[in-house]
Amino acid sequence: MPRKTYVAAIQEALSEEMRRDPRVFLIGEDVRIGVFPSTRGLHAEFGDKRVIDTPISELAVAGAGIGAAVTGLRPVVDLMFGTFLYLAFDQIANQAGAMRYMYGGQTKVPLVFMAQNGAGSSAGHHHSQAVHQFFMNMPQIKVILPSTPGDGKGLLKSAIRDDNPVLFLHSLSLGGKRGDVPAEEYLIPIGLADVKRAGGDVTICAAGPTVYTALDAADALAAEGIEAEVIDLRSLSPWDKQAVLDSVAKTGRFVAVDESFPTCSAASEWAATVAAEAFHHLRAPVQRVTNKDVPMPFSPTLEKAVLPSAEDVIAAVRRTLA
Amino acid sequence: MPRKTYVAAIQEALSEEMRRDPRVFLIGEDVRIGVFPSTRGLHAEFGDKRVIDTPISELAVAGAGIGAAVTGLRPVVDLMFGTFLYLAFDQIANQAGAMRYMYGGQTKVPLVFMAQNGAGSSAGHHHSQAVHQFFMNMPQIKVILPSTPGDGKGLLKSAIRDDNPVLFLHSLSLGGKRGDVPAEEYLIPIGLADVKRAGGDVTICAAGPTVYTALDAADALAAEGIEAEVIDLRSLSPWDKQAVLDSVAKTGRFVAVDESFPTCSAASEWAATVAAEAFHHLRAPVQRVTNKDVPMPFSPTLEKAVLPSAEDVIAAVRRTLA
Amino acid sequence: MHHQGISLDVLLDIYTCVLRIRRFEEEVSRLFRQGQLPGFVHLYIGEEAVAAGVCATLTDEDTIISTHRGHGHVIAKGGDIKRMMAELFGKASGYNKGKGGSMHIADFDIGMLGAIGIVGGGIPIAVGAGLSAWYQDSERVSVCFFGDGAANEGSFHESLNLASALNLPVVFVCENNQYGEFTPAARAMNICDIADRAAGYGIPGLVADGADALEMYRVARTAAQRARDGDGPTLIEAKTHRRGSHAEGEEAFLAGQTYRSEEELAAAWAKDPLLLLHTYIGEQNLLPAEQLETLDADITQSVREAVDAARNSPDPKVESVFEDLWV
Amino acid sequence: MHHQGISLDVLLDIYTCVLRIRRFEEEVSRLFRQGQLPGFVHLYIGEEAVAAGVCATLTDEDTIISTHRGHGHVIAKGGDIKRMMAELFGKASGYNKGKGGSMHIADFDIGMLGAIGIVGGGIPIAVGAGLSAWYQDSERVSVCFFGDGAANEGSFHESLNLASALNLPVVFVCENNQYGEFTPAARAMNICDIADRAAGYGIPGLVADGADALEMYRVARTAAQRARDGDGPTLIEAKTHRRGSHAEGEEAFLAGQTYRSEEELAAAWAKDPLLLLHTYIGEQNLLPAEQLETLDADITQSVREAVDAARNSPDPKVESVFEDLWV
Ligand SMILES: Cc1ncc(C[n+]2csc(CCOP(=O)(O)OP(=O)(O)O)c2C)c(N)n1
Ligand SMILES: Cc1ncc(C[n+]2csc(CCOP(=O)(O)OP(=O)(O)O)c2C)c(N)n1
Ligand SMILES: [Mg+2]
Ligand SMILES: [Mg+2]
Repeated sequence: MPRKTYVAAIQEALSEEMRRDPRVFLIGEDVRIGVFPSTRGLHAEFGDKRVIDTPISELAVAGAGIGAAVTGLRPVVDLMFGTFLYLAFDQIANQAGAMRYMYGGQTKVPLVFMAQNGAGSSAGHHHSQAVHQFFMNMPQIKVILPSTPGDGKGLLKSAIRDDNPVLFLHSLSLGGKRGDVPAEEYLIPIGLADVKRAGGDVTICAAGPTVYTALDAADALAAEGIEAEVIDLRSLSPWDKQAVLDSVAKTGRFVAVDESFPTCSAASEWAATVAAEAFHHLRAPVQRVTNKDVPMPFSPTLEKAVLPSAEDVIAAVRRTLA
Repeated sequence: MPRKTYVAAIQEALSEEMRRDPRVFLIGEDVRIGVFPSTRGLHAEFGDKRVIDTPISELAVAGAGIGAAVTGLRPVVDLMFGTFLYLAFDQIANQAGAMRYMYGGQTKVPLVFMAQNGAGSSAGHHHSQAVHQFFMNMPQIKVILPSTPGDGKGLLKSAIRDDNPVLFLHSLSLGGKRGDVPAEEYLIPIGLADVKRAGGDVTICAAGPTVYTALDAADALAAEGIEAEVIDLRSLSPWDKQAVLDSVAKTGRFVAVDESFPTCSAASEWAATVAAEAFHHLRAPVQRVTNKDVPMPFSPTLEKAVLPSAEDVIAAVRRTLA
Repeated sequence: MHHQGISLDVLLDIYTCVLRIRRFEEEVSRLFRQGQLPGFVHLYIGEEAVAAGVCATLTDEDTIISTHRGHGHVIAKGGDIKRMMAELFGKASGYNKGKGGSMHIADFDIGMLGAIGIVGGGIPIAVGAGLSAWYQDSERVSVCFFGDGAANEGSFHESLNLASALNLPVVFVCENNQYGEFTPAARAMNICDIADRAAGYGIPGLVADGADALEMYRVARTAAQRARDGDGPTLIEAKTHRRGSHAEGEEAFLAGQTYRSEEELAAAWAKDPLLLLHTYIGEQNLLPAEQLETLDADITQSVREAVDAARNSPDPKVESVFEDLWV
Repeated sequence: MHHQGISLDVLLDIYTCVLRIRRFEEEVSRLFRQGQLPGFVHLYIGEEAVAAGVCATLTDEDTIISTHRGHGHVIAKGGDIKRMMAELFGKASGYNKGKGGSMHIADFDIGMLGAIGIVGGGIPIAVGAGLSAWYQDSERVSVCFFGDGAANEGSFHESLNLASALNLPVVFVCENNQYGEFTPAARAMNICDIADRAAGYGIPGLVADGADALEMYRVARTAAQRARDGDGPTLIEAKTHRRGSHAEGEEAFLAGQTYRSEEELAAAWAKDPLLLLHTYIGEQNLLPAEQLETLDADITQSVREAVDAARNSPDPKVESVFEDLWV
């Protein structure tokens, strides 16, 4: 199977879907040149009309995507960094994420917002936050955060074909990661988790970059004979609750690993759900591993200290076994 | 003790603090006339300079508050409805909520953002959302949501005296609620819960309007001999984890009642925390009662159906006793 | 006021529209005062000529986006007052099945893409509708209504600039009724004409008399034609007045305070768009007085029927809260 | 270029400042290319005259707010290059104890209220600093630097309007270097002069030659005086050019693509602000050549010392992640 980088796989999903459906187009700041390689080369193939550079105006660009979506197009709105979504928050939460419902089902909003999520490049707080937890709270938006090139491609293609608004987040820290990407056309359904490592002793639930943190921890634990099951959720909303509950039914132990500030995080949601719905299987308290509860510092030393680490995960697993 | 409405108590906190400290001022849209009675009458007493009407520009007004706070003033920025915070999200999350840390402790941001939270007036999705969960996620912002006039006054006064940014949310649906407000000066510390009803069978954790939902449920349950302890968190960040854990240690059962969309909600946080830190006391799965997972509809019938109800809470309590 | 270049048919349509909005809003005001309507309602009385004049230049293919003060826009775009009234009552037969209410009415079948309760929140969406028209090589025009207050939101700025940068067929119609809630525009901005802001985006900015439906029509027609011709967006500022409350029942908010003088209100009433048009039609003998009277009676009757129908409609079923979520 | 009304002392200060920024940034460029600096750095080379000219009109009480391209603003406001360099290395002795980095440097002691990595994110904060000055009846002026790209953000619009509505002592300095990342300003907006947008807020909008530090000084002095006199805000547009990458190492982003021509770059270099000032001083015989050379040597030396000190500083302690959170 061809091996590609995470960003190249995203680019491939975009170009394939743009070829397939003339209503699909890309709009955002510097999508022509491609600040991230995820959009690079598309302008050469699709031209000015389908790869649209905009002024630096996140609110209007997001809203323009919505307006285009409700009038027959299928926009992919690239908002670059997750934190820039804050400037478009109203359009996403109040408009895209409610329109169909608010208008009594009169319209649909087939739209993908795309942005890079999380930290890992020592760029300081303004360029290093994970934002998925905010959008998971919104009832009418789907949220995706893939961890591998293959998942990224298959999920972005599904997102583009979905008739609902989808926030497709890709992790900056995984941009250069390589992985298998099938040569033939394929889709990965939104809402389906992937067990990235099987194990019977503890369930570790992760998404995006924390999948690797979890896998590293699982490797280290395996050396001691502790077999962790690592579930990569891939889709955060809707999420594959059943896969997690089934795993916990088997292991009786649960660790949520999430790159985000701790309070009201995805980890909180996963842990609360497991505690509510798999309580009788639990043999130990649920554990959460997230960022430390501080803004994201710049220095690589500090940034590393704030992000969830394999050591943190190992410690959490040990707590479930104590 | 004098009885006042919730909004009158807020107004009183503002006027007392403005009298006490000339650096305190109020800025926002229509704060002179007072769209909510919470700011009414202040202009007459304090004049144009300390009660500042602004254009409809949430982002700039929030940012102006920040700039004023780091240069010696203590602004109270009234952003009217919680959903309008979405327009100022960048200034709150990226700036106010990180500045001190990002600048290595060089500055402080003594600032109160104030807004009405939640639903209850059949105003439709754009005016009926609870937003506290978003700001609880931010590491350097305090979040308050009082349920009574007395708590509202005491907490707002503490917020204004706090040297950190505080989001003070007041519930529109509680605006006209009356309660005791001590005549003498008092403060309520941020981060301290209040047990609004004692009981040994189940712990119900709530804030703002859901405190009443919980109390109504508790009354109904008491008729059957089930004694619920109702904890009003009052402060959502920081929150009084210990009070909740202590209660669960006693009751072994936990229900979180939160007016917000369910995923990554405050209820998720409370439930996850209890499941992690009071696991061995739990005799039943933790339960969450939140809004149904849909945007907020307009029709009073539908709005009521979406909001957490006493029946929902009773059902959740029963699940913990099953 | 004059009707040069405007056919009698169009004139009658415009007049009918102004009148229908007026009668509808008067009824809504009564209903609200009687406590029959949930939520907030923001009425368009005094501003009818803007929507009527502008929308008369549009086809069913063209789209509009509206605001919290949106009933007039719905009617002007050809909306069904029965379905709108039912929505105001929160009924299942309403435009949005009771899920939207006064601030969120939409009728996608006639290009009314929705009212938006967030001030300025609709402007970017209108740019997107314009983008679609351009993308699809359609002659469609996207019209966006918003207030003077909204012109101070970041969304206004970003949207006008974006539409200009991409040269999109959008007509921005700023309804300058001199107030955002209780704050006079003169306190919220240091300029007389919001239309002047157009220069900052390199697009035409036109001031029009929002009390004169025929002037609104002519100005909007020029702007719409410009958009259809591929020459890009226009900002139209309609000078207008809202006659009543910001939101019905504002007395409760004001608690005895005032924010505009009796003289100011009287001056505004003196330029009543309905009266101006009625007088002009009479003076010019354009339509027989009886026709106008019958029209009024018919409209009044249809509004009453809408109220009756709405009242007698069922509430939405509780189960319907879970409908209309995903496609 | 001329120095009418500018004392020799001020001229020397300005020259020193331009030179210090240049040498600092050249060194940062080298360090980045050698892989010695974490994160991103956006250099100010070619734009030095803007910060130097503007900040020479300010006192220590006056405040500035800066952007992702902020090193020059820190230096011009009198910042310590040692502490800045240490911050770029992410060291504990840095301005922000390693918590900020290139895009977030602040020095509150000298009124440098911080660089902001969000485009346009600093503009509202500068309005707030102006609001403080007004509230406290101080003569303080708040200056805000931002780019041409930022002028398309909603924050620009809301902030200028708010400052105008409240008549605050703010000087908005738009550094129009013709690009936002790789997008030419001409594609992002359909106007030639961003200064024209000032009319939309009822404030003066001035265009200045950003390559001419003395012109920048004079224009900024007028605007600052206006602010101090209680006459409200001004928008200054400095026409300038960035000579290097948007962010250092942009070749990686470009992957062989180009976004500006060699001719354009050459034309920009021909208006090098350092060279222009140096030549003018020489032609006018204002300062002895040796003095300028010594100055350059001293500055170069101090930059080197800053690098050495930064390299030899300890990393922040891991425990310090939990410090500086709450007051
Ligand atoms: C973002 C946002 N801020 C504030 C409000 C509250 N609000 C509702 S209507 C209104 C005034 C709007 O003024 P304008 O745009 O002039 O419209 P008008 O009501 O005069 O028609 C305000 C401030 C809101 N709905 N949305
Ligand atoms: C809100 C936001 N959008 C996008 C970016 C990414 N970004 C960083 S710098 C930049 C260009 C800014 O252009 P301009 O304001 O002209 O400043 P310049 O870099 O030219 O000095 C962009 C788009 C950002 N940091 N913040
Ligand atoms: Mg208005
Ligand atoms: Mg630029």
